[in-house]
Amino acid sequence: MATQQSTSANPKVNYKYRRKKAKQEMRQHVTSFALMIFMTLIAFIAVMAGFDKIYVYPILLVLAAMQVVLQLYYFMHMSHKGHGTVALFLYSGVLVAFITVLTFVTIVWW
Amino acid sequence: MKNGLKKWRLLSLFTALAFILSGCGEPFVSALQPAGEVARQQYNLMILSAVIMVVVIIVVAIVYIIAITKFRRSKIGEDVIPKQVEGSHTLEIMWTVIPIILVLVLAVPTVYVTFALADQAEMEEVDEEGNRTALVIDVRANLYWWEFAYPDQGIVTAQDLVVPTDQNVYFNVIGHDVKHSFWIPAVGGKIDTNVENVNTFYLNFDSEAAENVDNLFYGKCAELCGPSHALMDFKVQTMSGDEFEEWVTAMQEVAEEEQQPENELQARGQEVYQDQGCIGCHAVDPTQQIGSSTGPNLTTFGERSYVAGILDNRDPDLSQEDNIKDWIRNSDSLKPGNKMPVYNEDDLSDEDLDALTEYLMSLKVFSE
Amino acid sequence: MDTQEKFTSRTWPESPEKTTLEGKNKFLGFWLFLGGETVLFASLFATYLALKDKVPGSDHYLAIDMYELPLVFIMTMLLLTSSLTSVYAMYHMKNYNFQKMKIWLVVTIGLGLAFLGFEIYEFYHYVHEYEHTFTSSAFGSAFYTLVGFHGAHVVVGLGWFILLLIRNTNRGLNLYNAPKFFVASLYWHFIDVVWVFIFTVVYLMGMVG
Amino acid sequence: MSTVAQKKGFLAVLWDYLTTVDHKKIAILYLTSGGFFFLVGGIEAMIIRIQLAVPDNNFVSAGLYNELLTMHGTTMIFLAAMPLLFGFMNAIVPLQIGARDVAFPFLNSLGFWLFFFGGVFLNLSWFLGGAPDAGWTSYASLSIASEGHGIDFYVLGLQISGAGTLISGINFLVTIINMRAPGMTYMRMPLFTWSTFVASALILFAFPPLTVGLFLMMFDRMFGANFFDASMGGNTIIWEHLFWIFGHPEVYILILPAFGIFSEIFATFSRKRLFGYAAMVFATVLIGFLGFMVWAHHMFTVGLGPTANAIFAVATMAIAVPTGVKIFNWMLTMWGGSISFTTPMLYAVAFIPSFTAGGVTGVMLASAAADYQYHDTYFVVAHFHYVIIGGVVLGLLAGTHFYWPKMFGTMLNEFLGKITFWLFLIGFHATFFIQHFLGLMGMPRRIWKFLPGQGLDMPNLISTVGAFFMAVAVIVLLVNIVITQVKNVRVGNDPWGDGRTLEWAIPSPPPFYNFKQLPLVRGLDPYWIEKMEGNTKMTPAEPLSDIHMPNNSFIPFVMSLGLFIAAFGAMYQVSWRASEGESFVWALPVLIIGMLITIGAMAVRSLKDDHGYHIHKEDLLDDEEGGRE
Ligand code: HEA
Ligand code: HEA
Ligand SMILES: [Cu+2]
Repeated sequence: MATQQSTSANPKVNYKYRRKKAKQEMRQHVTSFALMIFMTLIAFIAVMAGFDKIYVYPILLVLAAMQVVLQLYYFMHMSHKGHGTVALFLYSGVLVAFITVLTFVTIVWW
Repeated sequence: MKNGLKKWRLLSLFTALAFILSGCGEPFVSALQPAGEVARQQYNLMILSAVIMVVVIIVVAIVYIIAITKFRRSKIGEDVIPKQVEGSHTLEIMWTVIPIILVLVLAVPTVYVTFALADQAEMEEVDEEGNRTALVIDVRANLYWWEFAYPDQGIVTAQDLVVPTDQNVYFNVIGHDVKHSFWIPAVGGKIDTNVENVNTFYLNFDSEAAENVDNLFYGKCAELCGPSHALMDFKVQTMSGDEFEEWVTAMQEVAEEEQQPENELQARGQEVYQDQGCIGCHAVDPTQQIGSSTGPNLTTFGERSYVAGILDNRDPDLSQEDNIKDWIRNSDSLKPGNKMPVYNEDDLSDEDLDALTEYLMSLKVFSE
Repeated sequence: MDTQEKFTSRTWPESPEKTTLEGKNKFLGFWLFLGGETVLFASLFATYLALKDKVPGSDHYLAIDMYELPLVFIMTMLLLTSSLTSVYAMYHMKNYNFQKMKIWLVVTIGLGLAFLGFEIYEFYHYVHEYEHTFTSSAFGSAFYTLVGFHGAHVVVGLGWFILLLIRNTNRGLNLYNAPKFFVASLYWHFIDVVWVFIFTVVYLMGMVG
Repeated sequence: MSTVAQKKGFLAVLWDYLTTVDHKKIAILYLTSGGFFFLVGGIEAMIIRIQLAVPDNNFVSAGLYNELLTMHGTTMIFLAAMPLLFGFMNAIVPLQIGARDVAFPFLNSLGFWLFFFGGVFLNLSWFLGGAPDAGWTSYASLSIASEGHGIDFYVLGLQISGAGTLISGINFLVTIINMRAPGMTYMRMPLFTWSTFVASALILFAFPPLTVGLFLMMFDRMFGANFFDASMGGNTIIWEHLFWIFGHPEVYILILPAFGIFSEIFATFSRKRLFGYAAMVFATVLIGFLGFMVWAHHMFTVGLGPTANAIFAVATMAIAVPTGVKIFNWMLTMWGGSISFTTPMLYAVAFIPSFTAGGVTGVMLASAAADYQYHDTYFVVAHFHYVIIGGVVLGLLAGTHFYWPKMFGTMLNEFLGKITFWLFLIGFHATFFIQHFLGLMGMPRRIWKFLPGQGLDMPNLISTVGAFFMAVAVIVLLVNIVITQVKNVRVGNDPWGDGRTLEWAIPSPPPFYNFKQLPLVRGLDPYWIEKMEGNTKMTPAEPLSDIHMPNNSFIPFVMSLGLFIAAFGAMYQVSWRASEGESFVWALPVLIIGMLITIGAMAVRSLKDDHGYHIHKEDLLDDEEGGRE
């Protein structure tokens, strides 16, 4: 069954171009890594600085969400083509996850 | 005209349904014969939803019966190839919108009643002296028995809940060992007695309905709690507000005056009660061990309608005496898994049992 | 075409992980699994949040008394960096550079091991300094379960990488094992995603109060 | 490997089934073991009904009764209904989408064996000191307090079989997404495939909360954690939420595939395209989606507060709308069609009013304030048996008759089939209709006995009599199966004559590679389209060429066996529960050995390449008959 798909839709002449693209992408990855480190730092600093939690909580959560987006879309390549189904299921999971956490912090008391 | 006819039909459906249902069950346990405001609101909701459901079923039944009678192959012919219809937008919109409307008709009163029954503002009200005006009862569910404490009155009872009629009674419920659920079917829906938190709700006992059932409703545990879950029954004695005040006073007084045995047998029984250690679990003073006893408080034991919630003292074939003895000798087989030790002849001679029974039957507070 | 066919860096397909049907299936199936894992961790987070600081007596330490941010910061850096190194490994995989891929994977494993070491130290510290154990309170159970599940994922991820390396060192890349490497690296990133929430929700928010 | 039919010895057949990765054989495995567990659960139900036939009965003891009711619910849901549905999914879905197998044949086998060993483990509790006794919902305070190992069996058994279910769910998803034949777009997939797809998605998101809940309970009971111990800060409501976040989607995991089976049957035996196909697909997806928003309707009386109760009440009622769309579309499929009342069709026809009755009582339950009265009474028991038996079990029985020829190549006897049908239908309504009233009259559920004098005697007796009708019906079905297999009259590819979907285009049973050449799909109901154009076969979408097949493997069996062994170790190492005074020195080693077996098997799997094999073109040409093994 493995043989049904042909190996390379891209002809091999594209080799140079592919290499370049990959390099570029790798540079992007390094940038997103730098961003992640930066956001982590901000998060830790925000906590160390001792602001009130109504300010710190949202900042922390937004930073975490942004980091995760970077992980998913760059490190895990969800920005590439052919991830439609993946995104559908991942976001369904995120939705269920969100509802679960929401109920546990609201209607499970004490 | 047509509209009026429809209304009339719907109304008659309502009454017919209510009539049929009210024929069901015994008035002291049946949710179909509501005996209080709370149960009545819930009952109305039940009838409303049942009517909607009957309408749904009738509509479905009509389409259904026509479809399966008109389009049988035996009628149409063996070789007919029906038209391959894809669907119909009009129809589909119709059977989306109509159910939405029906659901809304049910949803609005549901939300309303749900909030109404959760309204406990009255519980906070106090009179000039800062005393709470509403009656509050703390219910503590234990493996197979119920404790009812009246915190504002400083008294406690078990197995037989005593309440005044025609006023809201507020309940704080908690489970002592595992989770149970507190349910008096005729008077209102249940509420769980969780182990980690107190739940609060109210009921209202209707005096007329109460008279109908000789002032005795059945209550049950509605959450699986172990082998004898089925037998974790309790009874509700209702009385008028004034009578209830008297009852409370009588209860409070028992604590003050030393109860004197009336005869020798009772005196002997009282001794047995002490010696056998019954007193360790079962207080006979309604102001003692509130919320901490390991067994039901027996102050009013002689007045109870049932022994252990399940042996009927009003049963013509068996006397209260028989029930008590049966329980003490066979508690384990009568209520499997309960926490009370079994007393056989070696632990407790027949004579002692007679005396003990006599003593227990004498534990009365409020009977003339 | 054979899955064991030898390639050159020129004939190597652009998305080796998704070139065969098996690879495609594995790729999708694994992503779906990660969708399920999301819910799994959500349940653990939710449980932790419901039980945070729920202790039987006032002599028990609470989150704010215990957590040590510098330690957590180091652990975060280690895991974030290991995410980048595994990206490097995949970069070389796509370039058909097996040697470099292996090197970066080894680096990743090293960082993961360091992370684990710190985590073990951290747990040890809580147990001995604060008597905060798995059985000491509901809070303890929830904390160690959540963070421990993540730790277990790290262990599995490391074991997976190691097994793949051992098995394939002498074989080089082909279309049979490329999806396996790819999927393992997805798993590694997911572990990092979970950690982002752990350091945010458990440690940082725990320290804020 | 020869495809010529040959007689094999018993051991060879056994080995074949132990190692098979063929979805059709795995389907048969699911069907037999699910069927077996259905009988077990049914016998438990019969004992329950006998105990409740008369007031104050002592046919079984209180403790035993609780074990019976727990095992009845657990067995029926996890070990009977779901596996039976998996059986049909395995047998039919790959054929319906024109695939040669599922996406992960190895995992398919692993999923089955995990389920099987989990189920066996759970049921061994009967012989090893007592079954679980805290209800199938196993609410935390009681299940933590429960003595003995019953609950441990529940926790570990479900954990193992749950892992199998999750694996199978992912497998079906990938199969349906990636393995469709050329031309089989999403909106041309048969409804059974669609409902399998949605149900699998529900499995993917609903099982992890159960897994977590079971882990927490396992940690509490076996490793001293305190999640549910209120005195240590724990909270039992967490279990209730986790269980129902799983539990409610679970009921749709059960009903959606049954809906799928019925959709196929209505279209087939009305000789008509499914009415409103697109709406049906949309409704299925919507039901699946809403299924995650409503779980707290099982917890109305817990004390979540009126806001939560109101939100969940309204959300629950919303599910009536898409379900109604389906009911009406099925009726309109029959409308204007040419209905032939075969046994499967009888079940389908009976399903509509039965399920509607059960569904509308569900909406009544959703009315939160009224549910304070219904909750934990026989009204609820009546509701869910109406939806489960009136929906799922009727669906399974219909599927059994409908797909039997495709799976086994023989037709079940129609006359006996109809006898089963009528007995079962009558018995079902007799048993459960009256239970609505029992509940309203004040009979709580899960009670070992009821006392006389509360007006409950007669209705309970009627209910018990009804259950006996069902039992007889099941026995007739068993007889039918035996007779059919003994007679062994073979049938062709489209035995019902009105087949519409791809599975009817190939021999019954299909050859082990399913399709010699993958078919070209030109629309909804592809085989019907070809038939209407006078073709007897599907147009192939590819030239005849070698077919790649996976190898059989014994590893899934070993991996599951390892977990099975480890579970015993995990359970008996709790000697620290000193109160029981038991101590098993062998427990920890057994736990370790079991885990090593599993991990070892996994390592073998990943270290040893398995590239499968090819069937050569020439052999395929020879294999005219389609060769059954
Ligand atoms: C296959 C299984 C299955 C299915 C399909 C359903 C379907 C539904 N269920 Fe049920 N349910 C169970 C299995 C199932 N349930 C089980 C096992 C329990 C008990 C668990 C336990 O405690 O042990 C339970 C318990 C249960 C409760 C909790 C009761 C309690 O414990 O107090 C509730 C409450 O809301 C509920 C509601 C519903 C609703 C609204 C639907 C809806 O999906 C029904 C929708 C269908 C229809 C409504 C009919 C067709 C529609 C029309 C013809 C359109 C027009 C209709 C209207 C306008 C109303 N169910
Ligand atoms: C798929 C799910 C499913 C199915 C099919 C059934 C089927 C049946 N169930 Fe139920 N049931 C549940 C799921 C299911 N059930 C659940 C989840 C609970 C809740 C448990 C809990 O509270 O925790 C429950 C609870 C439950 C109760 C309530 C117990 C209580 O609360 O105390 C009752 C009582 O009447 C009952 C009865 C029945 C009956 C009579 C059948 C019948 O339809 C059974 C029909 C089958 C047979 C009769 C089998 C016949 C077999 C033979 C005749 C043997 C032949 C043998 C050989 C040849 C070896 N079930
Ligand atoms: Cu539900």
